[in-house]
Amino acid sequence: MSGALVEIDDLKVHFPIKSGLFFDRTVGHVYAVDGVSLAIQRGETYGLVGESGCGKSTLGRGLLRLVEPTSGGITFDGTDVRALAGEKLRLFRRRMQMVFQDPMSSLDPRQSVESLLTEGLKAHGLRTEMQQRLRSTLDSVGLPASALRKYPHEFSGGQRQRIGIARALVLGPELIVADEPVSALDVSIQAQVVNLLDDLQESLGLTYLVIAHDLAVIRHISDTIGVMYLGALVEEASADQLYERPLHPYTRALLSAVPIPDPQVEDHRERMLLVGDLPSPANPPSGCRFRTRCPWSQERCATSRPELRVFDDSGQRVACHFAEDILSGALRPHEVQAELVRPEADSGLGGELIPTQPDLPTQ
Amino acid sequence: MSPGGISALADHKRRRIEELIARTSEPGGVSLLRDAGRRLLRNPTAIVGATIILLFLVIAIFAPLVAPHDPIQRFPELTKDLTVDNIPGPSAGHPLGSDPLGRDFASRMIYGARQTLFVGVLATLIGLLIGVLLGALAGAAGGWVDVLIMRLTDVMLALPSLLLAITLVALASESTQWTVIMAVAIVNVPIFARLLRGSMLSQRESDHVLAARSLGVKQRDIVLRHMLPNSLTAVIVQATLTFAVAILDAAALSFLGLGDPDINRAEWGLMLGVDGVRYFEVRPELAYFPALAIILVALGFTLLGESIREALDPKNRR
Amino acid sequence: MVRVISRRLIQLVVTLVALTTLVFFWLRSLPGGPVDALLGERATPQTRELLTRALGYDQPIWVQYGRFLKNVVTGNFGNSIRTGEPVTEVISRSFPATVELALAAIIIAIGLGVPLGYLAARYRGRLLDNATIIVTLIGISIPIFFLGYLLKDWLTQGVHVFPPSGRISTGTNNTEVTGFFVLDGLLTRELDASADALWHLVLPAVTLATIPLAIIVRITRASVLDVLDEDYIRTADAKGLRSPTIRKRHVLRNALLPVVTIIGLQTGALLAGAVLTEKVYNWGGLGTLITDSISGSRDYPVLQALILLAAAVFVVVNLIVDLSYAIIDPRVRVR
Amino acid sequence: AESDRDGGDEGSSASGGTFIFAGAGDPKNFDPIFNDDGESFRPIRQIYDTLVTHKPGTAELVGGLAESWENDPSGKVWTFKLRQGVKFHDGTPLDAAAVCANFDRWYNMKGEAAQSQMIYYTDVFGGFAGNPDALYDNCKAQDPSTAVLTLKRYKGAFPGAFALTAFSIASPEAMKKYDANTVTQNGDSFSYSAFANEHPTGTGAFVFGGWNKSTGEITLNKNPDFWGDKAKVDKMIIKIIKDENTRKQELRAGTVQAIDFPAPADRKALAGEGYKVLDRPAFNILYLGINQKNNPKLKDFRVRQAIAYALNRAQLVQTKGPGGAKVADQFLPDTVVGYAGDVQKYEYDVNKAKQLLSEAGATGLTLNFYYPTEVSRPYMPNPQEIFTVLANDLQAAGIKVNGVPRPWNGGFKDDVQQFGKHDLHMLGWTGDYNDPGNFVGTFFGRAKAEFGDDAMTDMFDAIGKADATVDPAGKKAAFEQVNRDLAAKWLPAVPIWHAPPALATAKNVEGLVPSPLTAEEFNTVSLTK
Amino acid sequence: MPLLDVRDLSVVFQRKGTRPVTAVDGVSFTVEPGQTVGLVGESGCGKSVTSLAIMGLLPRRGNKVTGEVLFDGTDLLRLRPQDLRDWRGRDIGMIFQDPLSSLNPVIPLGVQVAEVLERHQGRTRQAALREARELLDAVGIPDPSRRLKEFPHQLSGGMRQRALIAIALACKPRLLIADEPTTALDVTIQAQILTLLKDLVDSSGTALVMITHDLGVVAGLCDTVNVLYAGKVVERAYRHHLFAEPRHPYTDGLLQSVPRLDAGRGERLHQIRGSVSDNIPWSEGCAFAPRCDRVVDACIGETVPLEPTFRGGALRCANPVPLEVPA
Ligand SMILES: Nc1ncnc2c1ncn2[C@@H]1O[C@H](COP(=O)(O)OP(=O)(O)OP(=O)(O)O)[C@@H](O)[C@H]1O
Ligand SMILES: Nc1ncnc2c1ncn2[C@@H]1O[C@H](COP(=O)(O)OP(=O)(O)OP(=O)(O)O)[C@@H](O)[C@H]1O
Ligand SMILES: [Mg+2]
Ligand SMILES: [Mg+2]
Ligand code: NI
Repeated sequence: MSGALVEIDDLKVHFPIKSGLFFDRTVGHVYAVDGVSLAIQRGETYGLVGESGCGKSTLGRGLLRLVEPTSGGITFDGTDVRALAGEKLRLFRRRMQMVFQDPMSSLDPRQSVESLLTEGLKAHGLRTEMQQRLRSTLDSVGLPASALRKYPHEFSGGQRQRIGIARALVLGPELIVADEPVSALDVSIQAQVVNLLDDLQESLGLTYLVIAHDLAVIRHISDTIGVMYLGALVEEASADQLYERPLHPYTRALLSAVPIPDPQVEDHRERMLLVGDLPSPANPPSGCRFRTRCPWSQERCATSRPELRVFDDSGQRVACHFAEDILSGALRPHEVQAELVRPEADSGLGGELIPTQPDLPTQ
Repeated sequence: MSPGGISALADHKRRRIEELIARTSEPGGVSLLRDAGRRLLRNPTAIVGATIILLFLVIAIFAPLVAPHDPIQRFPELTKDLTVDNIPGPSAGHPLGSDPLGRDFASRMIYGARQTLFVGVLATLIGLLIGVLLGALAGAAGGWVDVLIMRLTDVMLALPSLLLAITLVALASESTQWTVIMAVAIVNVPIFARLLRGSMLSQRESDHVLAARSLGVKQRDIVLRHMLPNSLTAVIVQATLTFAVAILDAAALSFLGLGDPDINRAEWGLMLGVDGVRYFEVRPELAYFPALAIILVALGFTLLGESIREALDPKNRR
Repeated sequence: MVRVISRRLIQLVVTLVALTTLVFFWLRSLPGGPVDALLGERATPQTRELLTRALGYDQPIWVQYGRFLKNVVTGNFGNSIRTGEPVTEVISRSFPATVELALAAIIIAIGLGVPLGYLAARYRGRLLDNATIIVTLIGISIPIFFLGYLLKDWLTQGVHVFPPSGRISTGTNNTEVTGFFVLDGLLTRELDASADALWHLVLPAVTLATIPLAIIVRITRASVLDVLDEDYIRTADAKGLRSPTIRKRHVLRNALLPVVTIIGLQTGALLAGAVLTEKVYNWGGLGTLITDSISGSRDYPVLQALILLAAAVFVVVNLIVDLSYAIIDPRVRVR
Repeated sequence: AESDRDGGDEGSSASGGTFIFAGAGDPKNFDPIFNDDGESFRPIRQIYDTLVTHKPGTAELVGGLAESWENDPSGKVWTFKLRQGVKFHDGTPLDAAAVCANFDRWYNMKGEAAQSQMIYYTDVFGGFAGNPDALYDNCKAQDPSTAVLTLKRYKGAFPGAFALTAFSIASPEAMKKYDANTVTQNGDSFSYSAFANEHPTGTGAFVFGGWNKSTGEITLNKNPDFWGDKAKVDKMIIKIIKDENTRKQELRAGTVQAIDFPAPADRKALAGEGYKVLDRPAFNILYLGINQKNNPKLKDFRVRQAIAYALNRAQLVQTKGPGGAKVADQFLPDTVVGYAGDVQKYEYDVNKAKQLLSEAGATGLTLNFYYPTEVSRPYMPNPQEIFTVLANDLQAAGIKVNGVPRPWNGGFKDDVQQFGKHDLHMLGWTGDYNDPGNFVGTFFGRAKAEFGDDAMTDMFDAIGKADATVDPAGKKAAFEQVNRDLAAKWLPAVPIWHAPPALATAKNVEGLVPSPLTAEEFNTVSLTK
Repeated sequence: MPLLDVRDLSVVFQRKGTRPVTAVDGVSFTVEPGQTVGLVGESGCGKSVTSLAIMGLLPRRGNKVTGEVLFDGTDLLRLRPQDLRDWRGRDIGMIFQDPLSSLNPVIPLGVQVAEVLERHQGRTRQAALREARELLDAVGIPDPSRRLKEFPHQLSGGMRQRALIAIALACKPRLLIADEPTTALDVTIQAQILTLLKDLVDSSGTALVMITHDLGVVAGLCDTVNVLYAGKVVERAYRHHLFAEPRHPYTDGLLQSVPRLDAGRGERLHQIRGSVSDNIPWSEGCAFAPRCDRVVDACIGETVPLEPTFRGGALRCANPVPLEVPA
């Protein structure tokens, strides 16, 4: 049981921004995912971190073909996922499942837990083993059988997330993409879900792609971690390696920004504070995407976009022209002027006048 | 660390905890709809609205039992003294007296519930049906189907409702009760269609639809089982409110002389818009009673609709 | 800005063309039609035939459509069947009447509705609030022609508080400048005429205002309550601002945003309501024109033009509302 | 200056002031020949005069612009002796040449647009120059005060038809100046000349003052040079108020002094409050038409009789009849020549009806009864109510009625008069002048889709013959027989009622004489107080 | 004398037809001038309600507030509403969680900052705007003169939060209450904001009440920490003590259940059983009892008092985690 289960090659997902005089024309793109290549080994957990809006979810969804990728390749266990279509794709979905961030909105409020769980089974013609699958799945996520008759809103957040996991599990998938599985949960509940995911991986041999913005959680559960910034991977390394030796300036900043619940550590930590905000993915900076906030940025960064390259034989990959110089201290950080970033709402959606809809009844 | 938690406690203490927790948690198996229903039942506004509607419904259904007479029969004792400027008032056997044709006014009022609700309900339902079909098609299919349907509703929405209804009646090649019902119904089609489509579109982007897609659920099932049911609530609220408007529109058409031409039909809008206005001075009751009935029914539906909307509003969920 | 406007106007034109074409072909397929409408009981087959030829109905339908389209493009909607006047004239004469009425109504509706809605929200749950809710509910539920009748019966008969109908007293020699009688009186210094016109305006405007008023009250109330729940009101409170400042600067401004939209939508209700109100008060506007040109006479040329006008007005008013929304709400940006 | 009448009335009946009359509908224009409806004729009648006119309040003919007239024995040549010293409003004199100019204008009218709008002319004169059916031959001014009109054939409609308002005499000068003959088609209707719209010029008691369309007011000013009784008021305004209720309310509010067509239901109340409700003498008829084409059973005379027996017309008149309505037993009001006092009457008798039906083997008969909506006519103030009552009566006699409502202009006239889709229908007629041909001739003089009665040739012949009788006595007798036979032998339709429309005026209005033809002249009206 | 002395503060929500909810149940804590005090707890434990009650910002109807909130000796709860307005914004500033919805969307940023100066310091609009510019500059908003005319939606989340801080600190209040000021922000931005807050508080001597559910935030910032559970303070301690030797099983569980970036990874996380809603009313014993690993019979049926600890903190537990005997 080894080798890559999933290989993503130069995946791009661009969302068109539409506007037009009469018929909508595409006036630009949101470069949500812009050339990501990675491989997830069978049985391992691949963790993806990055700031909000950097394209983590889109990558996960693109992988599952829940949004249509613009270009690039996806290979799942030797199958070219992008070539699948129609019924073939639908049946293939059984092998890769998704767990969503918000356990409330991802569960149809109108359906009982039972119908939520059986829906996938029915869709794949697994009616015969339904009861038994249901029971074993519920069991494995630690929900009582009595939960079947209840509705999602009657559960607590943690339990709901278990239902979401159960829904993914019931089909017996090989890959689970978990998009922020714990970030909506209470602190005391997070651990339950993290442990559950761990246990399930162990007992079922699952492969995970876990997406989160909480580096501590990611580090805890992942074998390999990819750090995303503005639609691209900037660094990839094993969990320990990344913590020990962050190469990319952004990774460094991220690591130093995570608060640690220990006053001893906090008081003596050296902080590397980033200036400014994440630029808009609709209008990314030229060259290195991080250069606007990078204290080590050089002229070259503005013109050439660094490739994600293998750094050394540890397998660590980084997308920075000057990773070696920064590591060695040859390159000194400099002052960065904050650039003002307009929030997306102002550039994308807010562009068009919202028309009043005469949908209200009048006498 | 000592594992075990409450199972390590003395029995009575453990039971006490379980009891207390049970008290705060809800009984299982309550869907959101039922929950909303419960909230609805606790709302006095809803109760008032529902009571009014129920009352009229009962009258409508049991009209033949409640009404003292046939609503279209002309009675010799009423026509005896009847002239255009003298319409007999209450008398024994005719509690509300006569209508302008010597028919029993009380019976007409009672049967009026039937006809009026019939017109309102049918107009609403037909509008709802067509609107939902169009909206669902647009919302589910997207693409040029969506564009086409939306442009169509644009054209319809370019005219205010009553104007559209008037135009439709004027454009109909004949005038019957169905002309009126259809005109009033069609007016509501774009409203329902847009409501449903908008809601479907937002459903389409929602996580639970995405989840269903990732499960490999068939597109048809996604539309029918996820998108549609979750979008319908808004439509249902709108439908309840539309009843009132439909009845009022029908009455307005009658007033304009474009309503149901068959004045034998005891329909409040017709009674008010035709007889009520014409014989207002001779017998104002001919206007007051149907008007009051219309106001009450419209009020009932509006109250109910507003309370349903309130009950379904997630903001009000405890 | 220009883009948005031109986009909407192009949409409007397309809608109107679709509408005209639809109506044109629909009308030709109907029984009756202009020949019937033009002839009284005294029509003989001979006149009928003459008329059919005179109107060109013996020609193929596309020839008729081509001629019709050509006329429409040049702004010629033909002549009214009922009065024989050019349709454009009939309409441009009636238009100011309706606008005057609708403006008066909307002024009443806003002027009364916004404060009432605001007060209801402010004194939520109290007597004023409950009374307002009930009255507005009844306002929405009452057939407005009936309300018009009642008002007229109570206030113009017996006690002649208001005149029963019309826009101005019969025989008043008012000079028409704009067609808005109240305004004309002021412009030409015929103050009597202006006052008289205003006096005639009161009852119809009140009748027509009922429904928009009720809706505006309800929307204002709901919107104020919504705004009061907003986080930024809490921020304003946390700043220690005085209540009147908060009300004026923070609550009202935000609460009125949805009201603006509603006002746009109410043009529809006003147009529809005008049909009923104008009939009740013999108000010589578009509403009367619509009923006159349908009921009995089937004056399709007028009707056709009216449909287009109503659609255009509705769309344009909503465009204006949208644009003003963009001005008062900085979140909506017009590109 | 008019001194003849002021003696009798209390105090200062005299006059002056503005008389406001509320009419029920818009006029089209003021060129008499292009109009055919009462609302246009009302102002036209005040502005113009006809050669022959009616004695106020009756349908009796008296001299108008012609002091006298004469028909030669062939019935083809009419000689008019014109009144002396009459001037048009533009100052040109009315003479024989002017009269003939009018006749010539009509006959020689060019263009389908104009011709198609001359409804009365086509009806009475049969057609235009170039049409072999045209009646008109020539008109000669024998001397300035004698006009001689020569027709190609005799026509029974004359001299009554000379009194038609459509044939009012207009100033040739003004017509030329204002281009009266130009009628252009525009869209689905027509544009008229400046003469028709702004400068109508006649000889009448009132001079056209203007038409304010935005307030719906037609202003007529007193003609100080009128040849007859000069108007007592200085000014008259015809205010158009379509809603009967509003007309009444305006009358009550004192903002108008007289209203046309008060709602039947308001008569009593108005009278009680001191307003004068004036009934016009009946000059109309409402009938239940029977179309024999679609249902063969209706060809059976007994079935038609059964229908007549089934109708309780007396009750209809009582419950739904406006003011002075009377049950009609023939198709003419009794003031018209040819009215027969002794026609067979069909008194209400359900059993008789049932019996006749079963005799004819027509039990369980189902009939499509077409009735108009969106219309109110003087003879039919409320068609839906009348239909309901009639249908009710028929049902009671065992005839199943399938009511088919059709908008008046949106299909009723087409379906009934052109296509004959119906079995039964309701329609009526207001007479134009005192001539039986104008009633029965119009209805039953020839085969019509309305009645589907192609086989009743003896009826057509009888009426045609009666109409062609030149001798007045013979004509009267012939039409009396026609009326008897219509009731007893043919029964192509069932007459329902004569229902005169009313007028109501304020207390201070004097001298308004209601006309059976709804052709009131307002020069006699004065305002007291 | 403490700057803020909250004594036995309780808030009960009672709406028609629903069971009363005791959101805050006898909370007491003090804030010394210049001190930073943390209020930590999970969602729904009453943190926000506590802060709103202190500020008198709870909805006017449907709740009952009891206890005392002594600010500089004045009981804020007893002040007339209009008098309280004089204190708010001037003596106490507040920052909220969601910076977008907390700013008025239709009013330019400048006015929103300036109006608080106009209100409390009697500045004219012109002067206030000038000062607002400096304030925006001080909180690190680039190009502040232009921002003055802009609207909240034109700024990114971090910038909005900075603007809110500028508003709260405009009048140099003696106390700042920050209710989860960084929860809606990304980590890198959170670090910026926390640093900024810390600097500002340090430089101005303003006392800070920091409300958060993130123990990491508290660890770097607060002098004293109050841990809330189900509306009550269950443990209070100086931060070094709290993190080194948590006494309450809840605090202990919480600390162990969150993965630490710096700790070795791989081993299973400690988990607290049940969910936040598995509570029993405090009147029936310890609310945490159903989820507690250390529950003993004494936890149920008797009220558990908040007792001072010898280290200057306080603890509400019948069976606290024993102190480790120093080796
Ligand atoms: N359907 C869509 N259409 C247009 N733009 C989209 C769509 N989905 C996502 N985006 C945009 O793509 C970018 C990346 O979004 P994505 O949801 O992948 O980010 P994320 O890293 O998951 O952020 P978060 O942590 O907030 O979930 C964002 O700018 C987002 O606005
Ligand atoms: N207006 C209100 N009416 C009724 N109950 C309320 C109201 N506001 C808050 N509550 C209840 O009070 C309790 C405490 O809420 P509070 O907002 O203080 O929690 P919190 O600790 O701030 O949580 P979070 O981390 O989610 O912000 C909750 O159970 C909540 O349901
Ligand atoms: Mg995401
Ligand atoms: Mg909170
Ligand atoms: Ni433990």
